[in-house]
Amino acid sequence: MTTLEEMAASVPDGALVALPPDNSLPSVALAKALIRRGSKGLRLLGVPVSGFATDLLIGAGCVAEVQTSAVSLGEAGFAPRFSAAVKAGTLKVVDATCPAIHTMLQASEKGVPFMPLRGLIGSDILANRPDWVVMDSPFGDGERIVALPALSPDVAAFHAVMADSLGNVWVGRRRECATLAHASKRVLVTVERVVEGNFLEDERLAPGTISGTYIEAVAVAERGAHPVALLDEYGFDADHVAAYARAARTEAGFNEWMAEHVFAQRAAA
Amino acid sequence: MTTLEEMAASVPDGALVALPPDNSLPSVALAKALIRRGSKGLRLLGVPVSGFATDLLIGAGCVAEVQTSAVSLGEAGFAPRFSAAVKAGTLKVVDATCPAIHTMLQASEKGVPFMPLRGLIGSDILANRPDWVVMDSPFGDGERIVALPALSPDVAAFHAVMADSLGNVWVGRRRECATLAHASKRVLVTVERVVEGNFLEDERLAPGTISGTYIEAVAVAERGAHPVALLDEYGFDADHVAAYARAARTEAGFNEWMAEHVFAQRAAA
Amino acid sequence: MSHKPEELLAVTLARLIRARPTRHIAVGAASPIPAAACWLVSKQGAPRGEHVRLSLLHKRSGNPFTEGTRELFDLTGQGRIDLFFLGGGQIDGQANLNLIGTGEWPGRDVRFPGSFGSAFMYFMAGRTILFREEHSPRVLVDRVAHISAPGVSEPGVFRRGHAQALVTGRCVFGFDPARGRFTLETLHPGETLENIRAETGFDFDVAPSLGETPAPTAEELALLRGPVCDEMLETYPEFCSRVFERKAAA
Amino acid sequence: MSHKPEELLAVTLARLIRARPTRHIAVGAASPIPAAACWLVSKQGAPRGEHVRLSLLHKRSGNPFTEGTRELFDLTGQGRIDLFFLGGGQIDGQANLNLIGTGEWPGRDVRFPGSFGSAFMYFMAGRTILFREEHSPRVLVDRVAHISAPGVSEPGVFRRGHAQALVTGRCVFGFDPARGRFTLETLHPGETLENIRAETGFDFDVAPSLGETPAPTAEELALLRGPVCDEMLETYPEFCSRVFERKAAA
Repeated sequence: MTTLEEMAASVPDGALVALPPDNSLPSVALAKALIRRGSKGLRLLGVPVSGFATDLLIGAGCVAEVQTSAVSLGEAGFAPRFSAAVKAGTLKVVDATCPAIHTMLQASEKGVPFMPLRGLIGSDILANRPDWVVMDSPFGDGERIVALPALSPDVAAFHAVMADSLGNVWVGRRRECATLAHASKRVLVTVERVVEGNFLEDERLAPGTISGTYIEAVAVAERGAHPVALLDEYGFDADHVAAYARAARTEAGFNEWMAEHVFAQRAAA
Repeated sequence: MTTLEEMAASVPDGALVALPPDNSLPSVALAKALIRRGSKGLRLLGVPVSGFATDLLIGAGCVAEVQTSAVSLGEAGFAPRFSAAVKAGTLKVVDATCPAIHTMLQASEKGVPFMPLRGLIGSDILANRPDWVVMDSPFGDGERIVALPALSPDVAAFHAVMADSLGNVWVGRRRECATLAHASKRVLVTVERVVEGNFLEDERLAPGTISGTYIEAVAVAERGAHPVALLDEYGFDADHVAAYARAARTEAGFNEWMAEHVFAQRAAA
Repeated sequence: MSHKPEELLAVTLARLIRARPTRHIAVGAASPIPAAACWLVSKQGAPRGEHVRLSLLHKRSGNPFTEGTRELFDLTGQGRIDLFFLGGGQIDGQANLNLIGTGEWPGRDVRFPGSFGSAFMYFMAGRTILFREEHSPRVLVDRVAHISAPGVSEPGVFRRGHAQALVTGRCVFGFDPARGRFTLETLHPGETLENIRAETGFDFDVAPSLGETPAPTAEELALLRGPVCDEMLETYPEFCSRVFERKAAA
Repeated sequence: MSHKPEELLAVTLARLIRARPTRHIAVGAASPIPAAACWLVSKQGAPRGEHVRLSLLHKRSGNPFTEGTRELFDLTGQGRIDLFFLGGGQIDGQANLNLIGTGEWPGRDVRFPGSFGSAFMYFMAGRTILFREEHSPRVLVDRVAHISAPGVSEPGVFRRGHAQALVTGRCVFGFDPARGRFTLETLHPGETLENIRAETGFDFDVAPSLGETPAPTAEELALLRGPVCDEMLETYPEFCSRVFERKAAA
């Protein structure tokens, strides 16, 4: 077990950090801790899109590059700090499409150098991805298909419901977090709580468990996904996100919001 | 809901039928029903290896071909009817290696025509698989790698713990059954019991559930995996399998065993 | 019977769904109107006796997928999704979609959220209904600034489906992938061909049978305002309140 | 202190494990001796302070994988498995393994069960210890009838690891992948170089330091018969009863 702030301190500037979006267990708590520690030059990966935590990190100046299939606050609309950074030209955006990000992670998960994916040909996303190549089917059937290289994030971070005594974490049906964990060099997980026992011995819990084999560190962060929903633990706080979206329309409003919701948390802790 | 015998009747002779092995929820009940209905010319796929149910089907003369990475009764030793059929030359064996079978099913799951897999080059398994091709990496790095074609079984059959009111089935951590279901044209599932409700609404059950989207039919078959273990529902009946292995050393012994354990079941039902 | 514009759009989409065999629809867009159309089809009963399965990606409870967000794409790759809905910040006359933005790549003038899965779904779903309420030369352009997902594909590129139609707040266009062109099929009440031409940045054909988009029937409206609204209250409370004038129980 | 042959083999395997950095071992074979060796390493404490993780594929409860049987291969593909054990119906002097059979393909004379994952694991695990108790010209052959998994690979073929050693009921061979040859390292008690040559179908080198395989120490035997046996009772009751003379509680 480690603390949230120690976990954040372990993430080097410039790292490729994979974050799931708002419907898939982002660790908003760790994103805030990265901001508090003054992270710089992070390259974020949306798995497969990006949401609230990514907009916070961009607004706080922690991010050099974001590779994603979309950045959005969902019902609360466009991500304001992302949009501002694109307009200002201060953020490198590497556009992808959702299944391509899943596929690149699955290639790492399987230990193969690439995987093919249909679609994409004729899209300007492909035209702007020199790392993606069009190949002829090796079966000589005339099909042209895109080969996507394996992608292995330096750090994957997400928020699970709970960890057990052995460092296994339970993410329920959000199995993209499992693929992400398998594909990444380091996996940092915040949890609501730690419980005694071994989830892998329990047939009801095992299917939603990611083995501790893949997990480098676990830190407790209660309500660590807030304002995003966490399975059946707590719901989406739409008012909180809408208030953020309004505040963050301007840099000054964003800074004020951060002072209250990010930096004040350390003072209180 | 359908009956076990109706389910068996729906499997056409000559179909490519995928069966998980003894540690992964085989429907021994359906295999026996296929024998009772007099199935012919089945092409079996071991996912990724084959066990007790496959030996029964081969011994009963239902099988023209088996594609698998191994056929074994585990602690009870070699599969006797498989060995006899290979020696007699009455069975076509298409050898594979475990991750290759997973990969070919994953290619179907993702809707891509092939997937690459490392290893294999220099193995006579590859030399005997004209459908597997060696390709150069499309990234020009000089790596040679095997491309495996997508494989979509005509029928996948397995035994789940339970089904719900909507036709979702629960397989727990045996997620190879999920990939198999996603990859197959038809999925037939026997279960211990049917329960009210919707597993997908329950965060604890959802991770081990296969959505009814993929399932064509469900039939109740109590102890339908026996003598194989079913998660924490019942254990492996080693004595039963050992007795089978002894009996099936000869064709006469096999036929006697079948009369008692396969054909007598219908008379009793 | 009077109806709201959203009700006309939902009924129009539902009729397009029912026009072709449809076993499984995935609805990923934030817009509630396609979701209402799908529920209407489901409540109307199957046009050919088959059961229509809906996977509503924004449903808060009972998410249909247990392999995470990957499963929608895998499901579509397998050919199990007959119909998907897409929109776009820009849509052009070849049915190309732009969800990236305008100005220099990657959207230095106006940045849209991004492409999501469109560059895959548009190829791999059995068909796609394009839906965008705003019908203006800003959205319906001659040529999109950036192509998120192309309307047609060259030989050698696997493609299972194309746009079936484009439904806007003003009209319904059909799409012919062989010719790569839209045809104006029906006009919503109050619209004229001249007005559509003025508000559309791309060239299109006009159906000889061009007429008015049929109004919802009393049965359709009763289903929308009753059982369809019941299903949507949890996910789209604001929409149900505004369009159907119903509120979720507190 | 007297010991059983199985105890010597387990201790010998454990010393080979400890000779190189090892974070994660997967044990897939039905043979309990490699499992005993892994538990011994685990109970001895890490040679370099690191924790050794064991994934015992035949463990009845608490199967370590939640992606089904695929996960072992993915885990190995990722480079997370430092050590795997393989055997073979035949093993030749280039460390090629035959798990297919003899006679015409696919094993018309004697059919073995099949290759399992060997054609992948042998390439992708950090290293492999080959283990086969039977040491005879029938098993250790000049050239295997069929190659399930090759001992060495040509340039351009990704290969992470090779055989570290071959442990039999008679001796320990080391393997040099650059030369594709085995070297006889130690002889089990009662064996001679001449006898090994007579019982081995392939040509091999002899280490200048050729000596006897060291016997288990008292500490090793105490661990094997105590805590290692405790861990193995559930999965390998017959082995524990025969070798350690202990029975599982009824």
